[in-house]
Amino acid sequence: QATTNVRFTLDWRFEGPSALFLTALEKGHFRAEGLNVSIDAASGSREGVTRVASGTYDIGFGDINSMIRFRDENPTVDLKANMIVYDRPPFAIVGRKSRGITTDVKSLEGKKFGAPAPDAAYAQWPIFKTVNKLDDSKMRFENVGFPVREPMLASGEVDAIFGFANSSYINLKSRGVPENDIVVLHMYDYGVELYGNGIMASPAFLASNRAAVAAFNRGLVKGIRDTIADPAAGAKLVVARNDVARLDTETERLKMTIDNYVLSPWVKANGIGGIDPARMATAIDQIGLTFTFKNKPKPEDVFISDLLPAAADRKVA
Amino acid sequence: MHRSESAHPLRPFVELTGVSHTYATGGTLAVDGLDIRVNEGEFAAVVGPSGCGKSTLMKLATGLQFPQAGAVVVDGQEVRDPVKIAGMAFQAPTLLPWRTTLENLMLPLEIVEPHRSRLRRNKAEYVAKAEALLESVGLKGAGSKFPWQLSGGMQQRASLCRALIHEPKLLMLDEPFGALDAFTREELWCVIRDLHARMAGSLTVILVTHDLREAVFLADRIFCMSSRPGKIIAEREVGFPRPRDLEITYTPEFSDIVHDLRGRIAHARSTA
Amino acid sequence: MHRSESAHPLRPFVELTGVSHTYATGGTLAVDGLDIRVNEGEFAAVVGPSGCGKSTLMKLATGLQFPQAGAVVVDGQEVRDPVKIAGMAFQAPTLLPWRTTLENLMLPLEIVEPHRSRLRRNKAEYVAKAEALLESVGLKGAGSKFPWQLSGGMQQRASLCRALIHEPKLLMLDEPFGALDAFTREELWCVIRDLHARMAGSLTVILVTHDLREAVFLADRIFCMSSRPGKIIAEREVGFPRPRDLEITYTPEFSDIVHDLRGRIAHARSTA
Amino acid sequence: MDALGEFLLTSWPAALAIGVVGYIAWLLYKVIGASALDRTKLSLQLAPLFCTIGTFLVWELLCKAFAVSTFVLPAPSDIGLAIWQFRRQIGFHSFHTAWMTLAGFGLAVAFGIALGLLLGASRFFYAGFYPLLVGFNSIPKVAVVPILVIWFGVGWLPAVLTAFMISFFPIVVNVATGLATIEPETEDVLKALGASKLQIMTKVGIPRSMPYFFGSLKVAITLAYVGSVIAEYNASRYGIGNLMARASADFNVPLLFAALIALAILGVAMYMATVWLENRMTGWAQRSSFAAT
Amino acid sequence: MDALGEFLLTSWPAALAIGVVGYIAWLLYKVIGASALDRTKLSLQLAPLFCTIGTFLVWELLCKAFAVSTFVLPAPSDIGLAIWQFRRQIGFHSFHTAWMTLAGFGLAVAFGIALGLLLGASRFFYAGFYPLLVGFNSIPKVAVVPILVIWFGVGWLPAVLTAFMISFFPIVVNVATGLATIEPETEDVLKALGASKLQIMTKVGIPRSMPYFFGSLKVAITLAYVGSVIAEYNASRYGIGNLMARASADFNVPLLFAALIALAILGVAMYMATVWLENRMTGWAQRSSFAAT
Ligand SMILES: Nc1ncnc2c1ncn2[C@@H]1O[C@H](COP(=O)(O)OP(=O)(O)OP(=O)(O)O)[C@@H](O)[C@H]1O
Ligand SMILES: Nc1ncnc2c1ncn2[C@@H]1O[C@H](COP(=O)(O)OP(=O)(O)OP(=O)(O)O)[C@@H](O)[C@H]1O
Ligand SMILES: [Mg+2]
Ligand SMILES: [Mg+2]
Repeated sequence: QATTNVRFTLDWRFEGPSALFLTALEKGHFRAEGLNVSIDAASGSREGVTRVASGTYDIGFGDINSMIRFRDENPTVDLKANMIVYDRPPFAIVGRKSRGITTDVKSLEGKKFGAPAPDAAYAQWPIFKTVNKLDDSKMRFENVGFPVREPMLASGEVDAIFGFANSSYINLKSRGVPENDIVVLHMYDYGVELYGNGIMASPAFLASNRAAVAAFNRGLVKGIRDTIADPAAGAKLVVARNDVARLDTETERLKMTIDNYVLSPWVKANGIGGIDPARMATAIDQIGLTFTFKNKPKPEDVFISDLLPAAADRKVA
Repeated sequence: MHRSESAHPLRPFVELTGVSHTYATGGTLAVDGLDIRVNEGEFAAVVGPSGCGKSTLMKLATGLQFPQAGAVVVDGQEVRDPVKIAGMAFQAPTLLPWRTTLENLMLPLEIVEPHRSRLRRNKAEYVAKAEALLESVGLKGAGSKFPWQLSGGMQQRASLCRALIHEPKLLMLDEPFGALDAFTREELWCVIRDLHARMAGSLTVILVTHDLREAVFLADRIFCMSSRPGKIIAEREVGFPRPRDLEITYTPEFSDIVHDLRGRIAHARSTA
Repeated sequence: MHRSESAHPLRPFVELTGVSHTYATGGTLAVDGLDIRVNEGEFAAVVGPSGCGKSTLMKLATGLQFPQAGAVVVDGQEVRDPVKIAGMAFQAPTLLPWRTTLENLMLPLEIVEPHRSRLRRNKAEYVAKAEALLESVGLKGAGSKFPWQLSGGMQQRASLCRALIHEPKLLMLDEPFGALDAFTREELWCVIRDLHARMAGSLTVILVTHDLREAVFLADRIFCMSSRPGKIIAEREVGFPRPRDLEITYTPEFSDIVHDLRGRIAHARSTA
Repeated sequence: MDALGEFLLTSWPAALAIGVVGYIAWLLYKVIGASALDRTKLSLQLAPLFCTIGTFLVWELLCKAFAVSTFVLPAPSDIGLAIWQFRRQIGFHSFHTAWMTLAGFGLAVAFGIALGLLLGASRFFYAGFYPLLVGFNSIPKVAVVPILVIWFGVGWLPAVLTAFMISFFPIVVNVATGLATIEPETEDVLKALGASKLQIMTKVGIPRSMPYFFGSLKVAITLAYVGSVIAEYNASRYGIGNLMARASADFNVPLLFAALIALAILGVAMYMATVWLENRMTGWAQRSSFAAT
Repeated sequence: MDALGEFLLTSWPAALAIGVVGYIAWLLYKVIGASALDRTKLSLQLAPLFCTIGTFLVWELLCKAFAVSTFVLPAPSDIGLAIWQFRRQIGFHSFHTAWMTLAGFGLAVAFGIALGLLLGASRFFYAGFYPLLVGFNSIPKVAVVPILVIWFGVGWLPAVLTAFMISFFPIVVNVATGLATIEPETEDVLKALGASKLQIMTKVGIPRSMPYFFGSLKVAITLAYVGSVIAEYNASRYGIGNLMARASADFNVPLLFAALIALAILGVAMYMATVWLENRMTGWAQRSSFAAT
């Protein structure tokens, strides 16, 4: 059986969550599917989108919502997702109880936020505020760089920050903020129906190697299943790739990712990878709150469902 | 005439006709209506007060400056680019500070044909030649020094050597002995005289000098220039037979010529 | 003696005793065991072949170089820093290219007291003085030009003016007339002579020159130096009464002294 | 004032284009009656315009020929559209960035000259601190921005300080090199007058190193822009850097490039001011046939 | 070979420390029997070490005095610990970065000299392309990295190219300035021999602008490190930049600073090589009392 070379790009660096892919690779699930996969890191979930769109990488892992916006900005590139990995998005608002933030959204009013301009979580604020009917005229949003976001929350210069729940939480904890002082508002708990990250193939690769994409998805599902079964083993693979990472931290990060984003109730019920077209339609509507679509897509425009393994094979838990 | 021993006919080699020049950076006329004709193989001297345009004349004749009016013809060709057949000793020594004295001397050999193409293969020969030249001006052993390690007069002598090394057909010397004591200076007169004699009519020399005795001893023809803007106010041939000995500088005929020139210049100064 | 008209006693002003010097950058001895004594108010001349160490002597006397052996005493003090009472005309004109000629002339006034503190308030007066000085050396109107717009001789004259403008007590002139024609040169001799006379014994001058006539005409005392390493081989006083007229250069006594010096140098050369 | 500001904000690209076209027309008009020498001069004046336009044309053609998608490298026409569309924002933020940069650059010039002179004046200082300076400069300033934000908060200070930190080093190096390469003969002129070290510095050292200094300014000014932009990207509500951050968050690559072009225009404007000053101040040194003016 | 590499990877900080201490001991030993003049020279040699150590001490004390948290600014002792703990990674990635930087720097030197000479040689080129170059340089190179990644993928090429792009400009500027400030009197020497423009360039232009060139190298080498690091940060599997990216993603601030210190050491090493070359090649120009050597 001839092997197909696949250049795969992650959404981020080699950290806990990348165990999902590394496990599939190291355990030979891709090889068994006749794929020769190489995995590269990236520096943001949007980068995964452009890298695949330009054809520099064949398959990539990236933010579905960014991909939908990207499609709208670049109508000539027919980029579609073909598997959802994070059924729920990692976008969150992380605050401190001591600064008056509670799990009640009304507690956010009049507060000061650390909100990096390029941050994907902050980008969803229009959805969050519309859905929760918040008035943000009295809130202040400071454009702070990523490296200082958590330190500024820790030092009390801001009351809450936008960010990805898992990394912000771990970072705050390591800065000495007591665990019970950290309040994480997962946006998915507050009416934000967006999907998280998924697998997308470059249009050219998809056209010529459709079968390989399906094979990739099959291998990946197996890898995810293995990772869920033994997160610690997955984290070890990460640490092998990232010589400065710490095993315990990465294991924790991986577990949080699996628990919060991958293994949503819907995934537990329906298996990993697919979409609920109705939810996707809502998600697209919500994306429309953050910017004006030139050409609003339908769920089938952004997601290819027929490259996934059979539903029975997609059960992971 | 004294030129009868030359095998060449009297062909004009450097000819300036009605040349006027103003520097791009300076407002006033530097030279005005210069007329000069130096024949092939001749030794010409130019004297004149400071600032009258002698150095400008040298630059015009070698194509380092181009006149606003008039024509400059060298070796039968109008000068439009720097001429390639000249060796020039500038008034300031202008040795390149990143080269040793010997390397400075070798510079023309790296540029002027046929030496340029021969240099690599015949390096040793050329170095020996340069060292011999240095020795002839009393700079034995100074070849390995950098220019700024030399005294003023030594730099000037090195610069003179640089003008000679590639055996040019036209030698332009701008006060080459200005920083030298009387004895060294007379020695170098003889060096130049012998060089000119050896080339037997194929070497044309134009020498700018402030020393009338130097001019009369060395030159066949002397041009006197007036103060700014520079013009030729007198031209005089010197008829002493060649080879000339330093002794002739003590003869009355020699002193007569010097006094005659002195008188003419003094006259021009007083009327100006 | 000719010094009798001076009001000052014969106090040594510049004194070099057994001075030897090797440049940090050059391997060989530049001067060796120099002994020189110039009295206050005296006009001394230094002659010698090219490269013998005359410029080195000037730098040692002004504290621009420090000897490896021997002592240099100026105005009763051993020289450990550049001396502050001297005006110096270097062998090369060394005018600062970013300043006009006039601004170059003003440079000492910006540094030397008491002019420095007076300069701002009396600017016009000082400018007038500088322009008068320029005119006295034949550079009227050249003040606004940059140094590189001047001819070699003009630069040298400007550099001479710069040495004079702050009326120093010690004047060090390193071949200040080397690039000048005979007439301009004689005019400047008279300028320097008159300056020295006007200061009546309070101005000490050391002049390096290659022209024996110049030395004899101007100086009270002449030092002859030998070739490398530089040593004093002869010292001679010149007894002509002051003020001296240019006419004395045509007297037989004058020629005798010149010939005497010539002979001494020639002798030293032949035995060396 | 407000009306003018408003006008500038809304129509600066048009004003710029009209200005350029007018300049070309004026030059061409002068060419008609000009002598041979003047033609060379005029073509020199036109050269930057033609080269710039030519570059953009080539860029446009390459983009079209290879059908490069806008998110990889937008064609100049796309960028032009984005400039027009976002002219208000670009104008406003450019103004902010220009201010931050100028402030940082001014600091860098003052500090750079002072430190360069100090390094030139004292061998101990030179030997002791040069390596530290070099080490500090090998560090990407983007790594320092977070510290500045933590110390000074989000605002103008990090941008000014980053512009300063990134741009002072070339000035220091060039001033020190300028001093080190002074001919001792020139120094001797001052020394012979009994000048103090400080006087030698001011009368010879500084003027002689001016050509070096101006060389470094051209580098420093471009670096200063880079500095304020990376700081704004990470820690500001205004400025081209902030605009870029938001454009890239929006996948608006043409706007990103429009911001970059605005930055380039700002850089060139400052550069031209520098050159004007250079020609006035170091004309004495620019006499070579290799000199451009 | 492998054993040596392994040894270096695991114990380079120790080797470095031993080297420094040994060097100090050797210098002090020499001081004992030395004359007055030699003492000045020796103290000059010790100055960089003392200044560096002094700076680190002050840093440490300030951190301790104000109880600055390691997340804001780790004290040198924390950084030292991180260096030791991650010495293998730092050593390995430093090596990679040094290679990328050297390659980019080499390209920049070649291209910078060529372009500088071209700008010096042709007025049209100068007038036409200088503004474009300035514009390009006002753009933060970090904005260009993503484009490079899209074209060339993640790997060594983006790092080399970024190092190149960021560092060639100072070289161009200084070489062009060097050429422009040549005294026409020096050029005349060559012209009078009928030398071609190219010969004037090689015999006078290039040697005369060497001091300017070396001045620019010191700036360029530090910029080249910055360039390869920002590229590695965004688009590489190896290198100090990549290490920094992972350290900051992991919020390991001491490691981040350890990487920065390693970078500074690399920068200083390359700088010293440059200075060594400079002293050999432009000693003729460094005769001033302001010159450090
Ligand atoms: N580069 C220049 N730029 C402007 N003006 C100049 C330049 N060189 C010379 N001049 C002017 O041209 C005139 C003639 O100068 P030139 O150097 O030819 O004189 P010269 O006869 O050689 O004098 P000297 O005997 O003093 O060397 C002078 O008035 C001088 O000021
Ligand atoms: N900066 C220097 N570095 C090294 N050696 C030098 C330096 N300046 C002069 N010398 C050497 O010192 C000796 C004396 O030089 P000096 O300049 O004093 O001679 P001089 O008598 O002034 O000669 P001239 O009449 O040619 O000017 C020479 O051999 C010269 O090579
Ligand atoms: Mg002249
Ligand atoms: Mg001398």
